[in-house]
This record gives sequence, structure tokens and C-alpha cells, in this order.
Amino acid sequence: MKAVVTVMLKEGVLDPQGKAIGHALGVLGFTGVGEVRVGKRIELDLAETDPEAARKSAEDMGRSLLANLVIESFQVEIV
Amino acid sequence: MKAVVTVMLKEGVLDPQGKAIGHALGVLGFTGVGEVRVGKRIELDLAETDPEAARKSAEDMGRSLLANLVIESFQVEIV
Amino acid sequence: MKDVNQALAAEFGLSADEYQRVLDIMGRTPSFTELGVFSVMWSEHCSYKSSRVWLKTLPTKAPWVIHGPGENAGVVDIGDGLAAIFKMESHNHPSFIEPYQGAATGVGGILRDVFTMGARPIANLNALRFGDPKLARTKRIVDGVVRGVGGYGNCVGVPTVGGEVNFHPSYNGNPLVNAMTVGIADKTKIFLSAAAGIGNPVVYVGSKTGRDGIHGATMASTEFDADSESKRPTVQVGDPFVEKLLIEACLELMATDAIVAIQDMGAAGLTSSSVEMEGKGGVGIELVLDHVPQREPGMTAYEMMLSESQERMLMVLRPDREDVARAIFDKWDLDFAVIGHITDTGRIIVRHKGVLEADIPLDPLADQAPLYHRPTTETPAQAPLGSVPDPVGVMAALFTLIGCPDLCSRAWVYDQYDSTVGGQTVKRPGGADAAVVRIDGFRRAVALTTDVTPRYVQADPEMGGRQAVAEAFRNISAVGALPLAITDNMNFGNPTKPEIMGQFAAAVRGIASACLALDFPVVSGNVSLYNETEGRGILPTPAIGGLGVLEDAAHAVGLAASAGQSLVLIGDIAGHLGQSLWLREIAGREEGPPPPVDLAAERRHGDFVRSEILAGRVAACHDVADGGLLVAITEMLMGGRIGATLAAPPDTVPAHAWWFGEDQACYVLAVTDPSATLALASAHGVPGRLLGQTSGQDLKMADGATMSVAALIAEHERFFPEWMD
Amino acid sequence: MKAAIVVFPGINRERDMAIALQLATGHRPQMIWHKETVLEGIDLVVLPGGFSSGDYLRCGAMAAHSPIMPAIHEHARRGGHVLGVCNGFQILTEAGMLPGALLRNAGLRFLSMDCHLRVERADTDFAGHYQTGQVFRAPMAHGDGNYFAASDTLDRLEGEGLVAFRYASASGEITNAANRNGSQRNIAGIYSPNLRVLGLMPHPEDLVDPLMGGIDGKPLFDGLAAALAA
Ligand SMILES: Nc1ncnc2c1ncn2[C@@H]1O[C@H](COP(=O)(O)OP(=O)(O)O)[C@@H](O)[C@H]1O
Ligand SMILES: [Mg+2]
Repeated sequence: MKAVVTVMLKEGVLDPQGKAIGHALGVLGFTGVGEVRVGKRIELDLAETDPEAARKSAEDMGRSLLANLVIESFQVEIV
Repeated sequence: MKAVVTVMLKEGVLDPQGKAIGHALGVLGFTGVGEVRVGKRIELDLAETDPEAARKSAEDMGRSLLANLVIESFQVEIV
Repeated sequence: MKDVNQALAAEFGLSADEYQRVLDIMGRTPSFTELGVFSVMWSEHCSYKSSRVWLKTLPTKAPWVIHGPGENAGVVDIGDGLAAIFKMESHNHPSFIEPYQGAATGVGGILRDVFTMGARPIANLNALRFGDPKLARTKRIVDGVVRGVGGYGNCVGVPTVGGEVNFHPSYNGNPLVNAMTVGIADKTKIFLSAAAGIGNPVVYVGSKTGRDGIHGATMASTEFDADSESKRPTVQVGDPFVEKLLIEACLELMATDAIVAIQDMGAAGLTSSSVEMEGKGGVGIELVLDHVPQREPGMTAYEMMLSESQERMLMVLRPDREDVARAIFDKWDLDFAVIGHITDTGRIIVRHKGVLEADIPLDPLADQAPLYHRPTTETPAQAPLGSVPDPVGVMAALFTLIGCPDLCSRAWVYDQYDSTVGGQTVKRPGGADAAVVRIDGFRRAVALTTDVTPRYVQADPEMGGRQAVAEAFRNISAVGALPLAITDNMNFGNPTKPEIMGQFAAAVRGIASACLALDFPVVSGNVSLYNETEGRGILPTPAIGGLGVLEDAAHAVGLAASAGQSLVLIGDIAGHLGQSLWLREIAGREEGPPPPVDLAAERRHGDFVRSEILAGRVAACHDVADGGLLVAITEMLMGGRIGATLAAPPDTVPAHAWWFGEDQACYVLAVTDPSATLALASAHGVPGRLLGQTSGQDLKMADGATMSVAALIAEHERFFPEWMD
Repeated sequence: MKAAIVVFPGINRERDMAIALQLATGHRPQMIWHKETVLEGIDLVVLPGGFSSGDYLRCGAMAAHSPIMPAIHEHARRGGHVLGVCNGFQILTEAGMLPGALLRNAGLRFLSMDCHLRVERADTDFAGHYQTGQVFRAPMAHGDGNYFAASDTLDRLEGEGLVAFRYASASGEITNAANRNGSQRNIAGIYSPNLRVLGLMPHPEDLVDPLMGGIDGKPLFDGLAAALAA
């Protein structure tokens, strides 16, 4: 079973990386690019075969390690 | 229109960050975690309103800046 | 928006008395934004209301001091037409909440204090104190803080050249992150913050304003409790890339004559920067917040005035130079906006969307700021220690001490900090008692150190305060530099507790006496109070950042000994074990008075050692500090990967007390002609003694005990990597 | 030798590089802002170390698209010399001027310490003042110096003699312990096929003065000055 944990900065938290990418895209001539936000995509191969159990476990991982809940939030998807 | 560009390391490129996360999850007591891969999720607000044009433009951005095709591959999703 | 009343004022951290004072000054109920302005300006962090009466007693003058406390940073004349500008600042509370960003933005903030005065930053230091290493939380905080310090400092390209790392359970819920920056400027081109010129534009540059860190200044002024989790949205994120651009853009602008006054936006952001600039200049200001570059939609006046978004500066420009300035900030892709102008009203007036959001008279906001003579109680004197038997023997104790968390190698930490960028780092971390950084284009160098031994301060705050300054003096002297001035960072607990305020007052007395005796004035500093968790205070930690100067960087010596040298002790070892690391790590006791500091001896010994170094007669030098004489010697041997044979201690002092007592005013010198050094010392009335000779691979004691230096090194380097990686 | 240092926003070792070049050539190199588009009368173009664009996204990714880059490509195509150090090396790989990529250090920590480099060939304009097999010391200071390339690329680099320096022990052994950032085959620096473009991670420019701990890095600049004299 594969779980994908997506970690993004919370709304309102400065994203210096996104800002710099937005600027660079402008320099490259891409127009009409508004806000850019950068986050992480973490793909986990899990031995668990029950989707609900896998989701619960990935959510635990998100809370305890993968996301820094002070500034980030995360979502889990089972694929 | 929002485009999401997902950038992952290619198969065969060592992912020390993924390895470290896998190790840390083990230390935390999570069992049954196999391979862990870490990539980037880049969310772009685009002024473009046509989904196909937005996709094309995001793909251009992926090729020219967002991914380094020597080590990474990317996918575009329009949401 | 909430009604403004006493309950809201209390939520904002204002006492009933303080709120009454606001009502008296305003003659009406303040607006929400006005209340916000008062609350941050009168917070402990911005107003120094508990500490001001004591800080005033510190010596701040010397012929070489150009600007003492009161400016963004202290400024001293270091010769050759150069000024060194430096300061230390804490980011303790933010670093507990989010270690990486807390530490990173701490570094960013202190850099701005220094380059806002016209200096190019040339060195960073960081004094770190963490809880018990056995706790998982401590590990996480150490990891985040070290990454944060490095992440920011490395990116801005300022070498991180020194600092301290200590552990004690009293910091379990309240780590200390004190960051120091040193910059160099032409001494005739120092930029100050006093605004002037009625009608002059007030200009905002740097990053956009978001909702970051609103009420950070008041957060730094309260204790942590179980609720602090809920205060979390105030975390600020640093952008060192923008800081780097801001440094370059500001320095470029400073080479023109455009700037009338400049001030970084630190704690309490736009509020404190504008209030301070106008207050110092005795003028008024009118701001139109609609022009403030904003990162998020829908921000209110209150939010913009209190935001602590990072990497922003406020300037007053000559009106005819606005275009010159704008072109420079455009070049560096930084926001530039005229957000107001200087007035003659003596008031701060804030408008937003056509509404008058604040109209406050500046004088009373400053003059009538609360000032507390808080009650103090003296720390009771520690009972004398009496004699303590040696349970393990000297070599075994050395092996334990050299590997313990407080004495082991800090390489794991400083190997993550770029210490060489700039190409001027003469003595890197670990290489000498003080870092030595040359000034680009000159022979001259500055010597930098941070010091304090909190367990001494806890046991005897006055002696501990004195010792911290004396150790900084010693570390600077030990590289051959002349100590010039200090910055201090006073980290203490809750000032409303008389015993805490008593620690504070006594530590200030100790610092002041040492500054006077050593001609080593305080030119800048910072106070961090309420460092407590659930009612338990930290060890009182008045960190001292010292700066000295070498006319020629080539004169600097490090601490590594090499083969064929004699080791000479300068100073007297009485074998003082009270509060020593030996007592704690080997005998398991944290007791007794700290070692007494004889300031006249510090001066005499330091001056002698420095003159010997400058005369070229010293190959290496190290002061005796934590761990005592044998630890100091061992550090010199490990540094040079060389062994030594040591003479027996005198009969008058037990061997373990001789080798591990933490007596003050002592140095170990590696020399080739020990008799010349000893003769000169005696001619100067300075005690000296031959300790032994370097040679071979082993440390050999007179009683035959032997240990290979390689084994000592392995033990010394073991702790951090094993713990962290 | 006329040298120019390209100043990208966020780089921070341009002054260190200028000091080293001035020592070797006797004059200050020219500083070129990244928004310029022409390079004229320049023998050596240097891309210095630092954090161009904050090292955000990938190190060097954004600088590789700077307005100055076409002129640098053109300079190299004409056989001009290019030196990229640290961030400069990353920019060269991102711009496709050198093969491979620099990944995050294997230990995921920034590494700031001296390392030892073994000179793989001395018959180039950059390494002429070293001997083949010589070991020299240089400070390194990077978070992303882990050299990666596909194995056929690595084989080609080795086959064509384009590996410039490898991380080594003080006595010249190519060991894992010496390879702290995890680079493939201990590679610390590589050349372009014409040997005129060099990228390397460590900082020889920070070891050109005995006061800073040695002059191990100086031969690189002296060698360049000699090779490109006149
Ligand atoms: N947080 C830090 N950042 C950079 N360097 C540090 C840090 N902590 C310690 N160091 C360096 O490690 C060396 C040893 O530190 P320490 O044992 O505190 O020295 P000392 O006893 O001479 O004051 C010194 O060179 C010091 O500057
Ligand atoms: Mg010391």
C-alpha cells in the first residue's frame, strides 16, 4: 500500500522559496503567475494492506515527524 | 486557474532525505515502512483560464526551471 | 473588533495601572490600534521596565567608545579609521516554539541591528543553552537551533566564528539562543536612528508585511505555561536571501548621502521603529498604511503596526534623494515604498483606508513608560565546600570530564556553520580562546568571544557576573588582543519574583565592577526576562560578548601546542572546587561558592600574557576555565595532537583540586624559553610556574599515570555525533 | 589574465575570490552584475560561491537562467575559461555547461571544514601549478555538494580524464571517510571536454594566505594567471 503525505506551509506563513520561484518565473518570461507555494510530497511504501489502517498510520507519521505543525499542515492520500 | 507541479527524483537517484525519514520513522516505532521518497509540490496560481493552455504553460515551467531533468521528473495537474 | 477596555488591555499584557496611564495620556479611550501600540512599547522587551534602573549603573564610557547603549548597536573605535559595531540579542522564546525559525530569525534580527548603522557584518557568534541531553525534546531543539543558526548565517555569507553551548536541566523548557553580530564601518560614516527634517519622506524597504509574529514582543515578556501551544501562530519565518539583498542594498545606499536616519524593524515592527526614530529626533510622524507593501490581503492597521515580519527597514531620506534610493532597491528586487513623512507635531499619526487609526503623543509614550523598582532579595551565600576526597583519580576524572556534554568537542555544532566565508578568519572555532577575524584590506583584526558560567551566577550572582566579564577579558587577552568593550545579554527568570530580581541586580553589580576594573565598558546589550517554565526559572545567564583588537592579525596565537614546547602556568591555582565541573561530574554535587575573581589579578595577568604574545614569545595560549587546569592543558594537547609530560602539583594543594579547581585569572602558555617567561613574570609580580614539556603521543602525569592523546581526542569527539546522528 | 567575477543576487564569496585573483594577477578582477548581457575582453569568467537566489528550489537553478548566462555559454563555446566554485559549480551543472548534478549532502547537514583534494591531472590551465597526484587542503562549506551523474556519464568523465579533483585523505587515499558529502567516486571537481571549464565544490580561494591557515589554494590561481598571461 502506498501513502502520499503532502506537507504545505500554513496559510499566512511566509514562503520564501515560493516567492523566489515566482520571481524567477517572471524573469524567464512567464506572465500571469500569481502566488507560488512550495511544499513536500512524501511517498511511503507501507506493508499495511488495509487502506484505513494505512491512512491512520500515515496520519500518525505526519503528526509526529513529517510535518512541523507549528508552521505546516499535511494531508494523507492512499494510492 | 491553479496548477500543481510535482517534482520527484528519478528512479536510481539516491534520495538521502527519503532514507533519513525512513530511518527516523523506524526509530519512532513505525513498522512496515518500506521505501520513502521525498519530492516537491509546487502550487502555482495562474491567470490563464483555459485548462489546456495552463497545463502547457506549467509544463514549460517544469522543463525550464522547476525540475532538473538530469535527476528529476515532474508531473502537472490542473485543479 | 473587540471593545477597548481594561480587560482587553490585560489580554495585551498591560496592568491596570499601566492602562490607567494610557487613559491619562490619551485623555480618552484609545483605539484598538493605539492600545496595541502602547502594549508593545510598554512591554518588558521594548521598555526594559524592570531592568532599566539597574542597567543605568553599568559603565558605558571609554575614550574609544563612539556610541554606547541606546543606539541599535554599540560602536567602538578600533584604529585605522575603523569602527567595530556589535551587539548580542536573545531569541529564546521563539526558539522554544519553533527552534529552526526562532534561531534563524534571531540571527537575522541581530544582523539588521548592526548593518542598520552602516557596518558590513563580518562575524556572527551564538551562545546557546539547552536542557538535559537525556530528553528527546532537547535533541530536537538542539538540532533545530543549530540548523537555524547555520541556515541563516551561511546564506547571508557572514562567517559564524564562535559561541558557546551548554546544557542544564533548568533550560529544559526554555532554551537560550543569544546571537551576536560584529560589523565594521568607516568611523566617520555611522548611521543613527534619530529622525529629522520636517516633511522628509519615511521609507519602508525590504520584505512585504504579513501577519507574522504579531505580539512577539509581548510574548517575549511572559512566562511559558501549558497554553503557549495556543500562542503558536506568532511564529515568524526568516528569508536570509532577502536579508542578504537588504545588506547589499543598504550598504550601497549608505555610500550616498541620501539617508537622514535608518532603523531596522525588529520587535514590535513598524510601531517601535517609527516611535523610536521620531522620539529620538524629537519630531513627529504621519504614516499612511495603505502604502505599506503587504503580503496578505485584508490586513488591519493593528496588524500592520504590530507585525514582526522579518527583513524590513525604515528610513528617513532626504527628499531630493528618493529616486537614487528607489533605483538601488529596484536593482536588488526589494520593496521600496514611501509610507509617510516627518512632521513637527511630536505625535505619531496613523491612517489607513481614510480612517485615523492612531494619534498618540510621542513624548509621554516614552517618558511615561512604566519603570519599576522591583523588590529584590539577595541570593544567600553558599556554605563553604570543605574538602572533597577524590573518588576516581586524576586520569579517570580527566577522561570523564573531557567527554561530558559541557566540555566535549563542539565541532559537530560549528562544522555546520560556514566559518571561513569572507576569507578573513584567522582563528576559527575551536582554534583559539577567541575567534580572530581580520579586517579586509588591513592588518588589523578583531578578537571575539562569548562567555558566562551560569552555575557560578546561580551560586553567587555578583561573583558570577564579575566572572563572566573577566572570562571574556581573558579569552581576548589569550589570543594577544586588547579587550575594548562588551555587549551583554541578560537572560533571567520572572522579574516580579524578588529572588530573581535580586539575581539580576547582583549580576549587574558584578558586571559593572569588572567593566570598571578592566576598562571594558558595556556598549550594547539586551535583556530577556520571564525565562521560566511552569514557575521554574533558568539558571541566571548574563551572557557577555567581548570584542578586542589586534593591530596585526599575524600576532594572534591559537591554543594548539606542538612538540618541543614548555607549558607555563600564569596565575595562582588554589584548587577551588566549589561549583566546578569536577564537583558536578565526578562527585555528583552542585555546591559551594564559585571561584573568587580578583579583578586586579585578572588585569595584571591578562596584560602580562598579552605583552608576551605581542613580543612573539608565546606559541600557544589557553585560559583556565570550565574543568580547570588539566582540562585546559589537555585541550592544548588535543589541538596540536601532541603529548606532554607534566610535573607534580605542589604539596600544598590536593592533586585533584590542583588539576580541576576552577581558579580564575590563570593561563597556560606554550613557550620555547620558559625561564625567560618566568623571569619576566616574576619581575612583573605575576605568579608563574613550569608545568611540563610537550612531546610524544601520550599525556604523562608525574605519578606515572598515562593516557594517549588519541584516546582523549576520541572521547572528546564522541558525544555530539553519537547523540545527534 | 583579465578575470571577471559574476555577481548573482545571493552569492557571497565574490570578495574572497577577488582577493585570490588579485594576489595571483596583481589587479582587481572586474565584477559583473548578473543582469548584464555582454562579456568582452575577458579571459576567465568566475562564478563564485554563495546562495544565489537563496538556494531555493535547487542550488543554482535560478541563477542558471540569469540574463548574463547566454554570454557565458558563448564565452565557453569560443574556448574561453570558466571557473565555478561551490554555488558556481552548481550553476554550471544547472546551466548544462557541466554534466551531472549536486545533490544534498549524504548526511543532510551543512559541512564546513577543511577537506583534502587529490589532483587528478596537472596538465590543465587550472592545475598547472600542482602535480598530478598531489594532495592539497581547501575549506568546504556547502549543504549540497554530493556529486551525482548517471554511471555512463561517470564512466565517460573518467575515460576522457575530465575528473579534476577527488576528495582524499591527507595522504591521498580515495576513501569513504574522506568523501563526507557522499559524492559519486569521490568527485570534487570536473572539467569540460576542452578542459577550459572547471567546476569544484571546495574553496581554494579561502586558502591563499598563511594567516588564514595556509596557501594550499594559491597554486590554482597562480597557475591560471601563468597559463592565461598575455
Ligand atoms: N554555538 C557555537 N557556535 C560557534 N562556535 C562555537 C559554539 N559553541 C562553541 N563554539 C566554539 O567552540 C570552541 C570551544 O568552546 P568553549 O568550550 O565554550 O570555549 P572556551 O571554554 O574557550 O570559551 C570555541 O572556539 C567556541 O567559539
Ligand atoms: Mg576560554
